[in-house]
Amino acid sequence: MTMPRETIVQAVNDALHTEMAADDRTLVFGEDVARSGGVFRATDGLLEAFGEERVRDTPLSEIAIVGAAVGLATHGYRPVVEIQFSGFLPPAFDQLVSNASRIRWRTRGRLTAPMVVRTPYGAGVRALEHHSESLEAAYAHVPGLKVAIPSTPADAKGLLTSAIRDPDPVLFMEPKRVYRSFREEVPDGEHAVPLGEAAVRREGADVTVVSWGAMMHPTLEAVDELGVDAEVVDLRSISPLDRETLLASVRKTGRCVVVHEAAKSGGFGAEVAATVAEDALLYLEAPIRRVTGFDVPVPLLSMEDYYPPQPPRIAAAIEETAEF
Amino acid sequence: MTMPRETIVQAVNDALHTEMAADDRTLVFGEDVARSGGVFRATDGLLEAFGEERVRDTPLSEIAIVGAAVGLATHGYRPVVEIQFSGFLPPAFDQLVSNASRIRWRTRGRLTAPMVVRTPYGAGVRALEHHSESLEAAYAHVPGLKVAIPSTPADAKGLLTSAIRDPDPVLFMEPKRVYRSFREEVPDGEHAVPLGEAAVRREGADVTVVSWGAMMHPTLEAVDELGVDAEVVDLRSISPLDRETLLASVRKTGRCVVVHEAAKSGGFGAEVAATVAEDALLYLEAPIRRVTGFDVPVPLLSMEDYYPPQPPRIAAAIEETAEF
Amino acid sequence: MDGKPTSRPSPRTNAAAGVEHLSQADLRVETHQVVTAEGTVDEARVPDLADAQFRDLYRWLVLQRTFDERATKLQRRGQLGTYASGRGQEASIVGSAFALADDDWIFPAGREAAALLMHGVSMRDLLLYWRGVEDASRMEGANVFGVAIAIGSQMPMVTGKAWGMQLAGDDAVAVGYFGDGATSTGAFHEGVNFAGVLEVPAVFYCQNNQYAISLPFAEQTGADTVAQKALAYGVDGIRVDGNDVLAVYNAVSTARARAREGRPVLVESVTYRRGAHTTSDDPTRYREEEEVESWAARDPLDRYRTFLGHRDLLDGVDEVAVREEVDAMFDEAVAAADDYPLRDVDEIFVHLYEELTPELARQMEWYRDFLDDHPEMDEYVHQRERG
Amino acid sequence: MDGKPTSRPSPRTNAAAGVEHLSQADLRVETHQVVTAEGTVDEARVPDLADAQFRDLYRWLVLQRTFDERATKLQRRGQLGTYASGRGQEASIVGSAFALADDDWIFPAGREAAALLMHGVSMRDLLLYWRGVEDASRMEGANVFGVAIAIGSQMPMVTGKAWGMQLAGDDAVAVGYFGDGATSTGAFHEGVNFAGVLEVPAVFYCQNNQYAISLPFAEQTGADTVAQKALAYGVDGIRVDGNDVLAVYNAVSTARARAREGRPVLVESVTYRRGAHTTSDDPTRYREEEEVESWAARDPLDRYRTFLGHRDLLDGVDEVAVREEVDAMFDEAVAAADDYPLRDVDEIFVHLYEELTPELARQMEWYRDFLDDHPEMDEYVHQRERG
Ligand SMILES: Cc1ncc(C[n+]2csc(CCOP(=O)(O)OP(=O)(O)O)c2C)c(N)n1
Ligand SMILES: Cc1ncc(C[n+]2csc(CCOP(=O)(O)OP(=O)(O)O)c2C)c(N)n1
Ligand SMILES: [Mg+2]
Ligand SMILES: [Mg+2]
Repeated sequence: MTMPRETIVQAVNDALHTEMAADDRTLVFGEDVARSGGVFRATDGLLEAFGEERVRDTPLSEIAIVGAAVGLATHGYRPVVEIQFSGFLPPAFDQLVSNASRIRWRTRGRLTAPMVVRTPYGAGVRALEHHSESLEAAYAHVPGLKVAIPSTPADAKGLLTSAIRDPDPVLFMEPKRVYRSFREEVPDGEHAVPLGEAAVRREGADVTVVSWGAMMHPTLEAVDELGVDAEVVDLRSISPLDRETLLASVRKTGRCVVVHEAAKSGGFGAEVAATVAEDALLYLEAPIRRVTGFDVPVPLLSMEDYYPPQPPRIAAAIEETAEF
Repeated sequence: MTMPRETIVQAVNDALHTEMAADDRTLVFGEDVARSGGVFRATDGLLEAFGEERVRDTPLSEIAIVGAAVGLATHGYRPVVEIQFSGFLPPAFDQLVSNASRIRWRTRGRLTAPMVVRTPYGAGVRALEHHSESLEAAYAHVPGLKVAIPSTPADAKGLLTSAIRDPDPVLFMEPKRVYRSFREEVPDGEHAVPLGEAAVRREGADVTVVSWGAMMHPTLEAVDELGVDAEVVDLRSISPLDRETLLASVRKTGRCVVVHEAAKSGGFGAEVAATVAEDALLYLEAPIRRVTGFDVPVPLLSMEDYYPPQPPRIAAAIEETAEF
Repeated sequence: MDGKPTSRPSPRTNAAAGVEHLSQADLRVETHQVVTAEGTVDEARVPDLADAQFRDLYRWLVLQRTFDERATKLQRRGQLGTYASGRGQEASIVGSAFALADDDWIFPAGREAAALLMHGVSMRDLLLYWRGVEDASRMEGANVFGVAIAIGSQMPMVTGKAWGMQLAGDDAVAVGYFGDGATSTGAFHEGVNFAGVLEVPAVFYCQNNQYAISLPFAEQTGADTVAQKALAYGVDGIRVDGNDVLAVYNAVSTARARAREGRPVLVESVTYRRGAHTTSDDPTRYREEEEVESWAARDPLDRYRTFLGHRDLLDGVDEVAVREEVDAMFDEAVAAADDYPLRDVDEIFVHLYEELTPELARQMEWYRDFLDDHPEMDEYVHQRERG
Repeated sequence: MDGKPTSRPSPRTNAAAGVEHLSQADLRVETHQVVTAEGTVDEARVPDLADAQFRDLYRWLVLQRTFDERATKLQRRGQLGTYASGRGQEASIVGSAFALADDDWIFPAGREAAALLMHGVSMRDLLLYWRGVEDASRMEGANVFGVAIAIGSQMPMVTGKAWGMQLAGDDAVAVGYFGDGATSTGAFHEGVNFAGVLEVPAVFYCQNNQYAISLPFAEQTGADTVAQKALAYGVDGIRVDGNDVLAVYNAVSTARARAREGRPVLVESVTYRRGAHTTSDDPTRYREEEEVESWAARDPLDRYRTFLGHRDLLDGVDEVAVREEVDAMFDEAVAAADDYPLRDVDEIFVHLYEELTPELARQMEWYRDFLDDHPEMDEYVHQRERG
């Protein structure tokens, strides 16, 4: 198997090409995805390869994009739609909550919504307001909706492939901060990474550090610079959450730090901490620390870098926890 | 001071009457709130008392209701809008996330959005689909938006009063399950209960039980029937969260159970547990248990009662935690 | 010479010369009718149906009315949850569904009992739906979506479904049912606009029953009609007298034929909700009895009976006989609903994903055990109705 | 006799007799013009402005163009964040704002530099906004909201603001600026519809620049014009040649005058975005150079210069002189922006609520200390631009 070296955004593009070729029920639509190939070029070349019937630009209508995907999915298609930035997903929140996540439930499986909503999330690209959001915790709280967030090119391809093949709706949040920041080998052709399985990025004995998506990178940077024997868990899917891997790691290390970019209060780090506090409490030797964005909107670009966890903040929390 | 005995929905109505009389910048609008006085009669009599300029029925437009409230609020008014059921708030999620919660931030305080979105939430009234939701965790995760949830008539009046007077936007979620299920004395005239202050409903030494809104009632029922010396904390506001009261109680009892109606994964119970696991871990003598709705949509009425925490489930969790 | 721009005139307080504006005052919106309220029949417009079909239309009208009456009573006796009746809208409901084919997909809004039954839903399942039994909401055997309780939220799905039908080459259309209130939602707007761009076989069928709970149509929108909203999307609009079943049949037939060619249509059926919004509503709080009576005088069943008389078709559709038949069907459906098997608690877990997630499986197993160990849960858990 | 309804005819495949439909094909939408693309002036329509004002209009046009050019260059040099230029839309931007009063409230969409400057925003603050300095987004001294980056989301706020202005008895209007793309959002629909019901002093001003990033207007909606969307709300619609500054001034003046009387108006200004969507966009991916050139031939500055020549007003508005002046203003604004004080990290905490919540205060204090103790944070935190 050849292993081309790809960035995350190339890996997304690769998965789309591969899955569209493999299953002609797969459709791609959204704002600027066809002619222009997406504002981040994630859908580049799809129009040329698969034609106007399967790759479409849509009006500026997030409600219609997500809602139409549900309708198409119930008719045997596999829509993979793009919401240009996750900051523009809230208008479609109702379609996710009231339709996509419930159509199977409402009809007891007679109608189903195998569909993917792809959206770049997070800060770090010096963009305008509403272009830096990380609201994954709100979406992961919606029963019936799966939420996957890759941190590497290979996982971007593998998780997106699984999301497309999944019989239920998946929100696929892409870490645009690292869309192009590095390349790695990505399996050629079809490549699936199961949803709901975390990856252990570093094995270690002293402290478990949990993160996902864009924050994996500063997290690994911090771990690699510290002299701490940390185990680093990349959740990859936050819904379903891989409790087993998380709990096994914390039971081993007895310490846990969670890192995410979203605001702290009510962020998904709370679910991670609560899971540990419920099912691995007796193993804990230190408080569970959360290293997160602050409880404010992401600042515009002049102050943007102050917002997310940077390696020094992560390192400090890991050190304190390990030494506690 | 006379203390009329009121139900929760009467107390809401009382607060609206009192605050509209006290401040003529206060406006009430929403679907069916004027002529018909609201589907739950929460706005009964306001049209007659304050006239069409200040009390208005609106089109079936949740986006417009919330968005117009922001516009009015920036012009010196104090809109108190009703979203008929919290299941119909998701269409307006974007107005909350992108406008209401950020207008002060975006303009560095030049424009502000003192406004209240009232909405009945939760199951238990044998209603149709989308009439039973408890998505408070998603809203509490939005920086800039406060979220208050009363459990008693006096608090319903007091917290709504504070919400109306608050210089920033407040989502006020009303426990419709207990809208009319009991009466209690409610202070006559103006009555404010500060946002961000929890109430200790029972003092106890052995275990802290945390809840809010509708679930306070089965929680108290469970506690009162058990032979456990439990301390019961009613959060009242989940954003801002009263960390002090919560942590002080857990530091005292060393045990914590959280009860809420929403789905477990990503519910606000996670934030409560995470707060404790971060800042009171060393005091914990037992795992933090969450007693919650299951990770599914609220079933329609034939199975509805299986969904929320009922006293036996709550009692079992408290007992196990206390005896751990 | 100073190049810096500075001045701005004080604003004009009147219209400038020659600025024409587009106003609904200049719009002529016809309302299609076959039989006038007074009973005059426009023969040229009478659809080309067989006598048996004309008679059947009447039976469906009676069925809708009877079903609504019986369901409302059942609710009052505590044997149904909240129920939304179509009283007054029978022609609008029946005439529209009569124009559809079984292969079409219907997205219901709630009041269209006869439309769903005509489309293949069983009466038992419809009752079970109103009893809050999801298990019956499969709408098995019929191309019918779940009821859109979140008003307007179905519209983008209608568009998506129609798009799918077009891609699949189906010879059928997707039909969204909704009320005047739904037209004010963002979902309606985005859904219809997108359908107009895609040119998919979608019919957006609005029953303008003059109210959204307590809000009269005049306050729902500044537009005089729903039909004219079609112009915002470049799709065709049709307005029809919703109390004239033949007119509705014509309108929806026409809309359906156009939609099949990839021209989505917005149909406004002008009618009136004569009953309460639902069984939880008290309409005396917001409207006058005279108004209700004025619409009773435009009763769709009476109107159609006039037509049948006019055509000498009244024999064989004796209302009493039809009602008896429908009553019997209803009794049977209630009995079947009562016999519907009780499901156990697994039901609330197993239908969310194709495969239970580990956490859901854990919750389900825990709950099963808990219920076994805690018979006192029965005090709190009422499967209030069978089914 | 069987009373049970059963049959349903096979559906018709053609239109029924007499079913009239409302179609945009029957709609005549005028486009208001004062000066044609060929330079012919309709004297009767020329607004009644003083010569100084006619000249000033030209200066504003040059200002918008120059500002866009300079800001784009500044961005390329890394001294501005993403920037959205109004190139090609100068008449549409300037003519509209020229018709407003300082007391009016403007809700900007992004490209309207000259409108904001005319309305009182300082050039320094505008630059700082594009540098991502929230502190300057107060739009101090001007009745201007924050820029609606979430497309369409401002519309319900426009309605609410107009409602507030009406309640307060202000003699002014709220004006929403937005593009053709925004008209497809649910927020647009709900906002304008509600304004139509409330009858508030709102002007919805759409610059139809033919594209929403890569999407041409023909695929944004099936409607031939934006103006006709007004009919969906029962409000008036005005369509105007957006490259004809006098026509735009007339149209918005008229809309404003109507809005003041409680008749909201939707104005469509037909123009063209000649540059890239923003500095991050490459328009060659989705449109042909010929199209861009065809609109260059309809240049709004050229058109207005023709008018000025026609009126003998060209003296005193030498384009080179105006450009120099604007360049000087721009240089000054950049210098002022560069001098804008650096804020410390408190800024990101203290503006969310009137009073810091205890948790936010805790986070802020912790962060202050952390930054003090961790100078290595500087490697990660770049206040990339001054301000
Ligand atoms: C999005 C949403 N908002 C509010 C409601 C509450 N509600 C239920 S029915 C209704 C009125 C619907 O009016 P209309 O669309 O005209 O349908 P009708 O009931 O008249 O058939 C309202 C406001 C809802 N179900 N969904
Ligand atoms: C709700 C939302 N969806 C998507 C985007 C991304 N986006 C930014 S500008 C734009 C196109 C806007 O087109 P239009 O409204 O015509 O304004 P124009 O840029 O042409 O002035 C899009 C899709 C956004 N900002 N907001
Ligand atoms: Mg209605
Ligand atoms: Mg545009």
